[in-house]
Amino acid sequence: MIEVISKETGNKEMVINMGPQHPSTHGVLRLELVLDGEIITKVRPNIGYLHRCFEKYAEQMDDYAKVIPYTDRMDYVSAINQEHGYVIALERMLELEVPERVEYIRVIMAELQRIASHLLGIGAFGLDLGAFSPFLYLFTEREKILDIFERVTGARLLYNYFAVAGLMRDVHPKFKADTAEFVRTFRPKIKELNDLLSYNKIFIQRTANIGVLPEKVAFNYAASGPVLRGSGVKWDLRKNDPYSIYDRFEFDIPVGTGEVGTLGDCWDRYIVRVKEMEQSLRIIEQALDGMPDEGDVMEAIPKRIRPKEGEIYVRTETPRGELGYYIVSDKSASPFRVKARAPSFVHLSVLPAISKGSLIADMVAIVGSIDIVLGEVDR
Amino acid sequence: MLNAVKQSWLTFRSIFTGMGVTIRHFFGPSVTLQYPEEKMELPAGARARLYVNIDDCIGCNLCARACPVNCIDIETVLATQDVDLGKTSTGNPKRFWLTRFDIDMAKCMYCDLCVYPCPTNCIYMVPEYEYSEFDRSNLVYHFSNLEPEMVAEVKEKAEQEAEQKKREREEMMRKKAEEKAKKELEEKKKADEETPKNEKENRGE
Amino acid sequence: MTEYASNIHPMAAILIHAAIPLTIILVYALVAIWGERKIAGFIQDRLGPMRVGGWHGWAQSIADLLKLIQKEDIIPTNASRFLFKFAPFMMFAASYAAFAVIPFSSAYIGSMINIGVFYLLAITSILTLSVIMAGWASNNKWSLLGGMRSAAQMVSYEVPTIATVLTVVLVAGSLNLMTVTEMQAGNDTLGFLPNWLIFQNPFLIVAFIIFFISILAESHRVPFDLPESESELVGGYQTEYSGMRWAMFMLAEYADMLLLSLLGATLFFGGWNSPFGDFMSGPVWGFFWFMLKGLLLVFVMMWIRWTLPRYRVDQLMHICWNILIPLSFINLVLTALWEVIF
Amino acid sequence: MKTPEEIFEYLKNEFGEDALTFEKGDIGDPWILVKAATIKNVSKFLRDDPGMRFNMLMCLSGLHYPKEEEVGVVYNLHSTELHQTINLKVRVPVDGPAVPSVEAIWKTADWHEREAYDMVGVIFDGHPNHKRILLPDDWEGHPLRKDYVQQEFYRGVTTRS
Repeated sequence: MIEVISKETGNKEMVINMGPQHPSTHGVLRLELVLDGEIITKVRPNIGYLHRCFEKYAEQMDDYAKVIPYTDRMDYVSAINQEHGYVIALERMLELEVPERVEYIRVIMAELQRIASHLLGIGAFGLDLGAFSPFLYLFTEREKILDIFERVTGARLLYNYFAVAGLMRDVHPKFKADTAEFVRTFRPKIKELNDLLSYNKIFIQRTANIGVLPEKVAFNYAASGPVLRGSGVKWDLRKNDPYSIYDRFEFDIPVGTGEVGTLGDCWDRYIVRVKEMEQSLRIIEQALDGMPDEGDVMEAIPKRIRPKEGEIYVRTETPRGELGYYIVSDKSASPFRVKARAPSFVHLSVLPAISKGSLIADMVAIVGSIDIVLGEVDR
Repeated sequence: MLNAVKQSWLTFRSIFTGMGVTIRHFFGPSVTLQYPEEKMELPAGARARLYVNIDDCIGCNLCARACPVNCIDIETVLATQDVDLGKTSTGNPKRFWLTRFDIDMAKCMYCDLCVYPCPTNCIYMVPEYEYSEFDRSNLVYHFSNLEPEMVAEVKEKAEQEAEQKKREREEMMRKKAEEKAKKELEEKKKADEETPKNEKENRGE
Repeated sequence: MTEYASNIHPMAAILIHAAIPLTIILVYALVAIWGERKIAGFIQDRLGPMRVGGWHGWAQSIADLLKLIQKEDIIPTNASRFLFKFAPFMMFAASYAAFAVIPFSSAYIGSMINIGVFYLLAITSILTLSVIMAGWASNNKWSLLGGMRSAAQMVSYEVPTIATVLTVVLVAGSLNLMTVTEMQAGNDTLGFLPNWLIFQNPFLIVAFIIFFISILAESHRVPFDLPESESELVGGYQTEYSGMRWAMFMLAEYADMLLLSLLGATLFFGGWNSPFGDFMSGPVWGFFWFMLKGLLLVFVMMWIRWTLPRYRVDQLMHICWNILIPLSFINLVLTALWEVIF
Repeated sequence: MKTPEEIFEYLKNEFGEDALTFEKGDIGDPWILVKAATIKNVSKFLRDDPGMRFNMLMCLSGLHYPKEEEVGVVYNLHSTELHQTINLKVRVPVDGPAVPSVEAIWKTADWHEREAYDMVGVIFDGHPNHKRILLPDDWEGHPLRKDYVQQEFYRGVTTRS
């Protein structure tokens, strides 16, 4: 057993490895915890177990379009959103016009994916705290979204559906009806989730006042997405820096309010996700109304993608936060450099700052509340 | 004190609300599918396994080039002039023997990118997902319908023809070169003949 | 039956006394493990085990048991071998021995000792010891943390458990569980309710709630399943165990759950007494009613298990020392006053 | 809100013309090429100046330019208060790739810089924990360099399948 004497307290400390194989590190994350009793005095995250060389692969590809299936595999829980950012980056580089129908379908798919991703994130968070049933109730709902996706794209997890200035295939004729049906049946489930988990006193006691991330620290660490909004910052790229056609829709940005504890604690981050699902439903409803019925989704896809020399940084709002693609082109057919700025990577680096002084059980809650996907952390 | 009682009451209430939800689900229907007995119906266009309709393939190699993971391996041999391979169902003339068309489904990432460039729509995904194997090499699907002897024969023929063509071309080149040399020689002669004349003329002046 | 056996040989009676609770525990454990998985399944809109044995996978637990028997018995290199091997059996022995004083029916109780309740509470505290043993002997940090948590938890929650049991004993006036059950016979509280202790005294309802929360903690059930909370401590003190030794832990855990539920049924719900007075009473019906009451409590424990998240270790201690213990002692005093006045 | 050109002018007044160059590709975002020695001061100014207020370092990426034999670091900054965006770039020779760390200015640079070191081999002076992040500590080479050759064996295990 490794024991060290703490310089500050003079107590004996224990170093313990949480992961890489641990039930609640959401993949292969290893956290070195320095413990004083059960109190954490230091956290050192160790990553890289799932590194799959996305950036190197992207440079090796002889076509920009061949990178799209690899973007899926970064954050495999929200594949559509990852593709969205990449194709938008290429469209801006090539200065392409995207057909109206394509944009609407993209938004609907991206928002459905956001709900699916949040369902997984919330469910796994509950699971970390010992609530098993909500996880499976939410998975049932997620399956319904995946069914819709399978009918549209042909795949259930890694879609490769978005193409540059188009889509790989048109949606099936019943797509609108399917989605509307899902939206109708999903609303009551959110209420059920609130009854079962969100406002459960035990759950609140486990998550309130834990892992508090103040606004200033959040900005310093460039946190984004629900993590930043949980700290009470009204910041959503869909509103603040609109891409695609998000400026046409009416929706709110839910922010943490410190309703049950301190502003920016685990519960705030959690409830932001729950409320965001409702907003996504609103966007989907509006998009379904506005979606044109006719239009070829594949006509605008360029045969050859050869951007001029230059570089671009494009960021989009994925369920986990701000996903940035920094793409450098050198006039050849393959990208000179593709860097993905993954939100989970950034959020994981906040972990040592917000988990000092908490218990091991809180560590689980904190890791769950920042909702990381290790595929995206390591790329 | 009053606050403690209130908090306890809230705790109990939230616990009972939660238990109400779970007991409703307890008596509700289940969503499980007993897999081998019941199967989920895959929608049209589900991406589960690649299939090649080899009769329609013209050996253009576009799918192999589109594949991000290089799981498609195609080898083609140009058909000799005495053979007519016919046309595909879409009307494209076939010019190549497909001596090898292997797809390694163990490598495939189901991205569908090979499907789009195909000019004859002969490579596509089929909704068949129960094809696990004990040996990874069994996941390499061979789509070429040529027998090994046939492959050898075709290759030999093609080689012969290529050799013949090469010989012909060499012959032609040789002939051309000869002709060219001849011409040059003649021209030189002419020039030679002409030069003295000029010189004479020049001297004459 | 036991008289008949003791006529043959005194040892035979002892063996029969030992065999009856063991059979009940083993059969119950097989059914309860399967039942818990089914209940979990139905609560979560699933089906649970469906394959082994035909109807709703009834033989799943038997198949699991066979598998566990065949599994390799792994002992970590640096484990304290004797303690590591011994801990699971000690744990089971503790909960098994406590069944001796449970009155299963009007005709059967293992041992008719006068200090039944005292014996039961004393013998179950050995459980704590075996959990610490298992956690320490594994030479694994997660196990150690699990073991320490468990020790703290069980020692703490024994206090409110004992205080509430004391409340009942105060009302019943006997430490013998058979006597406690017998005095709950009849059906004339407020004219129609059975004479169960929970209906006889309003403070005993509070006592029951405290008792139920405490036995949840004593038997490591959600929301107090910290010793083995799989999402934090991997498997708690069971992390390094596999095969039959792990199965012993499982068995002991379920036996403990049944023991405490049956104790609750005896103390508050009239034990083997029929809820309909003389109707459907008798030794065999008594056994039926007794097990039904116990299993209903077990069901509620499982229902809670699949509904709630778990508490954190400091909150657990807070609930015990700051709420349950003062409340249970106040309740004890008030019950005593009630008994004196009425 | 300022355009990148205006930000460049603003910075030029502060740091002089030698330290900064304004560059732009045929397409995409422009960037300001900053001398490596001044990047820390420029960053601090960008964060704290009331006209700049770049409170978010969105992304930090390392690049390798094989032709020029240089490595570069790109900083994508954003100001949530003033809604302005600017990209900075630093280029240093590949055989002495030292760039001052901006970890003290934006905490998020900590991991990003470690990744840039890991992948491209840029050395960040003043970084408190200058170690590899994704690859093991004893890995050879920096994979995102264009001339990278993968090592055959890692601790006796072949790296090729």
